[in-house]
Amino acid sequence: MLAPGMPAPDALQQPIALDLFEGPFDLLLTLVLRDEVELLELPLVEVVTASLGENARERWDTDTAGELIVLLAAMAELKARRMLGEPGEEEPDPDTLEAREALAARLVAYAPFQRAAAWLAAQARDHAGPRYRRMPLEGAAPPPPPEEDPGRLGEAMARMLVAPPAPSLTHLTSRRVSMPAALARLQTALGRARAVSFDAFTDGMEPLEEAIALMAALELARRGEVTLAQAEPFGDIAITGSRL
Amino acid sequence: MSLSEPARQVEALLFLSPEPLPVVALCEITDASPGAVQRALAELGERHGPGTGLEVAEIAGGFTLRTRADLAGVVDRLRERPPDDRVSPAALETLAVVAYLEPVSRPQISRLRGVSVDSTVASLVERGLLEEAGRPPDGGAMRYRTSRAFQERFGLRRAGDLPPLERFELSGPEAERVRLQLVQAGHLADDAAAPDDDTAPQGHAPGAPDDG
Amino acid sequence: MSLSEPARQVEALLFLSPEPLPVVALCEITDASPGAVQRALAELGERHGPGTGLEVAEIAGGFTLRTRADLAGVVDRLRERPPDDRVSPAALETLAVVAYLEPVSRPQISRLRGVSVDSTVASLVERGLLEEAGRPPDGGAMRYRTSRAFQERFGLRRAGDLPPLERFELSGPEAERVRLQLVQAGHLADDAAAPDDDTAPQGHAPGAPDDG
Repeated sequence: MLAPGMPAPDALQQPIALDLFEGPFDLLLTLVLRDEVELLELPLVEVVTASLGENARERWDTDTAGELIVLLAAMAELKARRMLGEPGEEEPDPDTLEAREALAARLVAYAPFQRAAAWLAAQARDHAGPRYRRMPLEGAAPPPPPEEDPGRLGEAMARMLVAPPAPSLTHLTSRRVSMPAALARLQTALGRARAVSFDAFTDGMEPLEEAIALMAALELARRGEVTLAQAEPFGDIAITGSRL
Repeated sequence: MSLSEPARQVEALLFLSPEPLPVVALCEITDASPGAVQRALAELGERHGPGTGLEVAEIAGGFTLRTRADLAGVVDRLRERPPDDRVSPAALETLAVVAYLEPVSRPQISRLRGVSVDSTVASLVERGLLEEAGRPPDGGAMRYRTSRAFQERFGLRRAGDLPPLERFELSGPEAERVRLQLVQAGHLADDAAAPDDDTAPQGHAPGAPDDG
Repeated sequence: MSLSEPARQVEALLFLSPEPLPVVALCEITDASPGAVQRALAELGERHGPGTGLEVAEIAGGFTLRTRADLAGVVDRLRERPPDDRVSPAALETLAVVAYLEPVSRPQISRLRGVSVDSTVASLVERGLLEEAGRPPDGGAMRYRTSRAFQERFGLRRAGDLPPLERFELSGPEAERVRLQLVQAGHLADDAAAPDDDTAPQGHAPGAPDDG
């Protein structure tokens, strides 16, 4: 990366184009929470592939990877609960609670700016009427502008040649996560057995892979290729192939 | 109606200047004291009242003469107005973040909004609502601030002419509601926005896709 | 003072129109009869009397609002104010990149600055501080160089008469090209530079944003 100002490519920042919604992932989540986009109609696989993509490794830094995982997991959980239709009166596990709290804290912290935006919108409406007379002054040419200090050029250039602090990549897993691969793996597993236990299927997986696997299962359910059944909230999910 | 001499001068200046003139500039040009300029502005405010076609406005860091809002329909027939360039909700939120935190870099805005702002910021710069504000002295990402066009468009008297941000903070119960919403989005509680309930043919039985 | 509605409309129109408006145009825009427009003009003539800073004038076949002749002195002083032609941070950076690396194309400037520079370059060309320097022999993007007006403005004796650079910390193939160019042009000492191989900055805790 050359320029200090060059924004780190950010998985969260990749706009996601979906039929239902075009925008960044976080905003999508916010909309879902506001019930402006129906969660059940969202093909999660598209969200995931659009977010992670093929170049996930290059796009990720620690911050965004962390955020993305938390958000994807939260979203997967929300969607899973809706699809499974569990009443879920019981207390969810601590990790879920934590992710949810983090998400809530973020939304709360950002809320003032959303309200400020609404205030700005009202201001714009209130001030839409007046028109300004923006005509250049006629007559003799103005005097030449003041002279500039050439030292400023050197300073400006020097600022651009300072290396941006390198983000540490030590916490990044080098494992590639591929939604299509997760789908294929699940389909293969279902080719061997009529039903697959989610817990067994994801045994030994990293949390991110597990989240992707869950989304793969949800995606297949959405396509009608499998049915999902969960005896109790946060219990094992039975994935059953629905083809003959 | 007769104006004082400073008011006549200030009127001519506000009429001609292509941009709003701050009081200090008016003082310089007219050789008058700030008090005299303020009195002149008050006289002009009275002269260009609601019964006229014009008004004196304090906007974007200075004073200016402009047409009254209710005449927009007529005066827009004079000039082809550019097709309504509405500001999208995403752009509005970005503008709000910059307005409160300026100067602020794209990574900082992104982190706060949790979404990409690269293309939004680029288009706001293109539209003249944001402008570059330089890099920090020790290098780093370019920072942005709101422009005079932004202040004009949103009726701000100057940069930072905004309600205190605290005014927009969520109250305790409101913050609690956000959390509850998150919980309810996951649990199909009775009063939550259960999508299609039992009226939908297949309900939300697992494996029943709703869009094939 | 209160004007009739047609007079308010005509006032706003005369105020905004860049050229004098004939009665027939005023009739068309306000949907009023010639008589009504004439009455409106009479009202306005009275409102903008000798005791004010403005007047309604009939020139070149139309009506216009203008400043009164006796205020020419103060108006001249407005004109003589140094124009708001400051070099913005964005412009300064772009000028610096071009000055040190000329001739250089917009994509190259963009890569170094980390932001799009299309509109900045265009406006600097318009202001006469940059000029086109042709395309490379093998085709490719138009390149730019600084102009004589730029050298005058910054007090440079000739192109390339620039403060020496001391640090160069960027890495990567593109950065290396930039570094070599700076060295060859004599802006950067050959040993000033090479970025610290792979012992790159280590001390940045993960998750610690760095552009705050």
